[in-house]
Formats: sequence, structure tokens, C-alpha cells
Amino acid sequence: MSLVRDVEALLFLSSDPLDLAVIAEACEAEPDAIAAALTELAHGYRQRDAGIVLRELAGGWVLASHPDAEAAARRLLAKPRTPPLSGAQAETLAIVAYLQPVSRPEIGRIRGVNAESATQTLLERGLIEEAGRSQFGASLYRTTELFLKLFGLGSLADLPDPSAFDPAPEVEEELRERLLAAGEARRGDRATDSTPPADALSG
Amino acid sequence: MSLVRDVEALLFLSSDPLDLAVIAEACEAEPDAIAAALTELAHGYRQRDAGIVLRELAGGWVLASHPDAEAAARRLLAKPRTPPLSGAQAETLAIVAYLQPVSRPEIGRIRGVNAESATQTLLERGLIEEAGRSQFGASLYRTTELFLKLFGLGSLADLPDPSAFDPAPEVEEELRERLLAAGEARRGDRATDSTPPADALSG
Amino acid sequence: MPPPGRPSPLRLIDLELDLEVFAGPFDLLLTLILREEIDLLEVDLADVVITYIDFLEARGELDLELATEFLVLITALLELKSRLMLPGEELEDLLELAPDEAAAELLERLLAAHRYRGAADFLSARLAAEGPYRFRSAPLPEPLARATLPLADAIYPPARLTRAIGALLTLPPQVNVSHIPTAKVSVAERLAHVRALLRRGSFRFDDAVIGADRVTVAVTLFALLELYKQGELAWVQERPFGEITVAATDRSARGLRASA
Repeated sequence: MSLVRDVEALLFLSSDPLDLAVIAEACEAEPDAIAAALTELAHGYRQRDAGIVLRELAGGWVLASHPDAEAAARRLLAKPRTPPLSGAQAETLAIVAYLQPVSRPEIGRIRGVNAESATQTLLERGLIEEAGRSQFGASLYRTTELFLKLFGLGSLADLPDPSAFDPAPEVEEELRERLLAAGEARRGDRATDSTPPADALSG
Repeated sequence: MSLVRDVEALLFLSSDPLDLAVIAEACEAEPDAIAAALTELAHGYRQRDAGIVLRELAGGWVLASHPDAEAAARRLLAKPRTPPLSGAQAETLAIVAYLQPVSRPEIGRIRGVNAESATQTLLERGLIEEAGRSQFGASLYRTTELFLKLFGLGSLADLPDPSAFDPAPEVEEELRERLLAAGEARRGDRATDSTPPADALSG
Repeated sequence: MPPPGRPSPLRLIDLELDLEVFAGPFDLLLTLILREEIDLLEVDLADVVITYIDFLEARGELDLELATEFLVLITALLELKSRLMLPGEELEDLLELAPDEAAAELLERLLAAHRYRGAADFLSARLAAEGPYRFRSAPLPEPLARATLPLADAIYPPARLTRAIGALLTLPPQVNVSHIPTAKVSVAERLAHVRALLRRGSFRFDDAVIGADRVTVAVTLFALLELYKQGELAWVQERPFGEITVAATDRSARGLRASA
């Protein structure tokens, strides 16, 4: 029946859970008929041991890959999961790596711009993780084991000495203070997050 | 059988076409077995009139929604999937598709007009990409995998022979005669005829 | 180029260009093109010529030396550009062509244009037919969205991090703000001024800012707003952009006594 086909196509195209009423409206059908189509779909997937499962989540109905296929999925996705770092991501990651644990407001102060989106991406990719709270209640971040592995580092002690890239070696302040001072000075200049092109491998 | 399940899950997770060899490696199975699984999947979708179809595009395999579900998809997503190409964009894309790698001045020469804005739009839409530089330093362009995917092509070899679009022989003959007559008429005053092409100024 | 020993008083360096790909003197454009830092194909030479003509008009006289220099240079650029637009040695070939050969060449181009217009129609139709096939584009489920430790390879160079830190340690150049006049007027000053006027009972806003610059006018308005908020004055404006009359209230009398 073509209603089941339409429902399946909509679920396939949508990455977010779809409400029964929303599906009904798009298919120009009654909610009861949609409910029946969903039951038929779920039954079909189970019966033929499909790679897709139908799940009911808080927000509605959504398709997902079968959990038993996860091992194969990991092998497929292992490489694409390490895309090049954008300029904003590299900056944020460098600050976390050298100053950890460090809070997001502090990262923002050093970069002169908001670090929210870069921090979020680094968290999602597992390069950094939360490490408790600062005395003011802000989340603190540190790098992960995955970070060490992806950068080929045995431990944090293997991080290259930043003085090699130091534009003002005569200044004998602590790295944290100097970064904050430079960030403060930069603040006026960088109103928006202008991300330089990604170049993970060109370094 | 669980191999079909794994293959279906991988196709579901990946929005880009997957190469047979890549699927085989992720599933730790022989390419022949994967080919059989793909056939079984495609057959199953057709037989139960599924909302999903399996297609071989851009050198790999990818799932798509069934075209007959387009009306429902349009109502749900409230947008056409791929906006149509303007005339200039279609011409530029055709030249890149057949002559790649090809430079912008060369495209301009064939079209007889500047190709700058069309090239820019095609780049932004991800249908073409840069492919190095010509000996004169002009950027060269080629089509992308997305081009193959969106135009339903397995590979560039699926493009029809361009001579299929040549004018009918009698039209060509007429053009030739008119041009030759014009050439004869000009034979007298060609002593000073060394003007650079007219479009050099406006490039 | 100007003849040696006789530099023209007015040089092409004075010809300021504002093109899409370049803004600056004509000289510099030439240098950058010769150094291949600007792609000549991207330079709109017609715009250069128009700028030059405007330049001549503005001067109101034709400097022959300058005109010659410009003509020689722009012709060279035009020739260079037309060569760039033709692949290989085609230009030389084309100039050697007899008329009938040139016609054949032109026919070839017309046929090519026709062919790719046909191909364009084919592609447009193909895209329309493919439209109803939609592809899924969804973010990966959370657990699959990151590399797992056993499968992770060292793919990022650590120098990427030190470069980022080095860039962050760099202090930005000091911005020269000497051309911005510092504000010479303070709210306290204008408050005192307005309060002094209020002792008369009422005054016109215009009288409070006679001969003042824009900043002073703004700060005066700010001072008035402050006093209005505190209930020390009332003001009336009969119509938009009309005169503003400011009058003291009872409380302002008390305020004046307190501040006296």
C-alpha cells in the first residue's frame, strides 16, 4: 500500500523524530491510518531482520540503524570521524591542551571571541571532555586520551614547547597570563568568529 | 541473514555513495557477498513497494527516497530538493562535464560570454570544484561526486556522446556556407586585421 | 615609459584605481600583474580605461606624454590578456589564418557552442527528472560520531597546536587613534550647566547648546534626561522637530538648594 511507502520515505528523509500528526498532514491521511502504517513498518523491519529499526522517542517516530550493525558502522566511519580542524577549533584545542583545566569563558577571553561552537564540536568528537567546575561554576575542560592518540602524543608532557612559536621570548610571564593579556588586547579587533581555512595536515 | 542487515545499516548511515569495496571491508566480507546482499536489498525494496530505493550513483551505492513519495516529502520539508539550474549555469556545467579539466577563460570562449558568475554559483552549490591550474595560471575546474549523485549518473561515462547535441547536417552546411561567403567578402581588407578578441576588454 | 631624462611631472602613479580585484595606483597593479600576484584574467581592463578617461576629464587637459605612456601600457595588458584567454599558440595561428580558414575556425566555435547548449538542455532535464529522488542527510548518531580509541590513528600534527598558541600569543598592532578627538565634555559638566540655566525657571534647549558640537549636544540631552528622571525638570515639545522648552519643577528648587 502506498501510504506505508510515503511514511517510510518521510521517516527516511527526516533526521529528527516525526510526530504522528505531522506525518498525517504530510501524507494527507488520518492519524489512525498512519499509526497502522507505522505498526506495519516496524513489524516488517523486525521480520526481515532489517538494518533499520523504527523507534518511538519523546518527540515522535524516527528511523535508526540496527544496534547489531554498530561494529560494521564503526569500521566504516573510523576515518571520516577525524576531519580537519578549523582555525577556531585548533585555537580552542590548543588553549585546552596547554592550560588544562580551563573554562569556556577563559577560552573566550583568550581568543577574543566566543568559543561555544568550537568547544561543542571538540566535545562531540571526543577530543576534549569536562573536568569538573571552576569556583565560579563554569565547566572546566581537559583533553582526552583520544586527543593524545590522534595527535600521536605519548602524554601531555610530549606537547611541543610553545616557546618555539613564541613571538616575545623575553617576556617571562606564565603562559596563561600572557595568553589572557594578548586576548584582552585583541578583543576589540575581532568582533566576529572569522575562522581561517581548515588545514589539519598542512602543519 | 545478518550481512544484508549490516549492509542496509551502513547505507542508511551514509549520505554519500558507498563503494562496494568499502562496504566489503567494513562488513569483513567478500565483495561477491556484498554484491549479492545489495541485489537482495534492492529486490526487497521493489517487492514490498518500499519508500526507499537503492541506487548506483557516482561509483557507489546509496539509498534514496522513492520518487513517488515526492509529494509527501515536499509537504513535509517545504522545499524542492535541488533548485533548477539557470541557462548560463547549465551551459557552464555541461562544458565542465565534457571537457574537464577546463579553465574559466576556455568556458567563456565556448559560450561566447563571461562565465564568472555561473562558475561561482556552481562552485558554491558543490557541483564543480577546482582541479589545479592551467599553464597560464587560470584555475581549472572539474565536476564533483555530488554532480554525479544529483544527476543520477554512475560515472562520467554515463554522459551521452556530445555529438548527439550537434546541429543537423543541413543546419551545419548552411552555417558553413554563410560563414565562407562572409570570409570571401572580407578577403580584400584584411591587411590591418589583427585586432585582439573583442571580449578581452570586458573579461 | 616616459623618455629617459625627462620625467613627466605627472606620473601614472597618480592614477588611482578602484577595481573589483584591486584598489591602488596603476603602477602597483602593473607590478602585481607582472609578479603574477594578481590574475590578469580577473582584471577588468575596461574599468581601468574608464578611470583613466575620468582622470583626464578631471584634469581638463591632455598631457600627451602621460597619454602615450598609458596607451602603451594598456595595449600591452590587452594583448597579454587576450593571449591568456586563448590556449597555447592559438593566437599566433589565428593571426596567420587566411579568411576562409578564419571562417572555418569560427564555424568550429559556433558548432561547439551549439553542442554545449544541447548538452546543457540534457543536464537540466536530467536534473529535473532526478529531483524526486531525495537523499538522507542526517548527523551521525552520537556514539558513532567520534573515533574510538582502538581505531584512532595519529592524523593531526602537534605543530598545529603550537602554531595556534603562537598566533594567540601575538599582540595585535596598536591601533592609531590619534585622529579621533577625545571627548572634552562630561555629563557632570553639562549637569552643572543645565542646573545653572534652570535657576532662571525655564529655557529653550537650543539656548543650552548654542555653538556646541554634536557630542556636547548629545551629552546635554543625556544630562536633561537624567534630571527629568529625577523629577527636577519638565519639558515640552509642541510638534516634531519643534522647539523644546525646559522648565524647572518644585523639586529642582529643592535640588538646587541641596547642591548649593
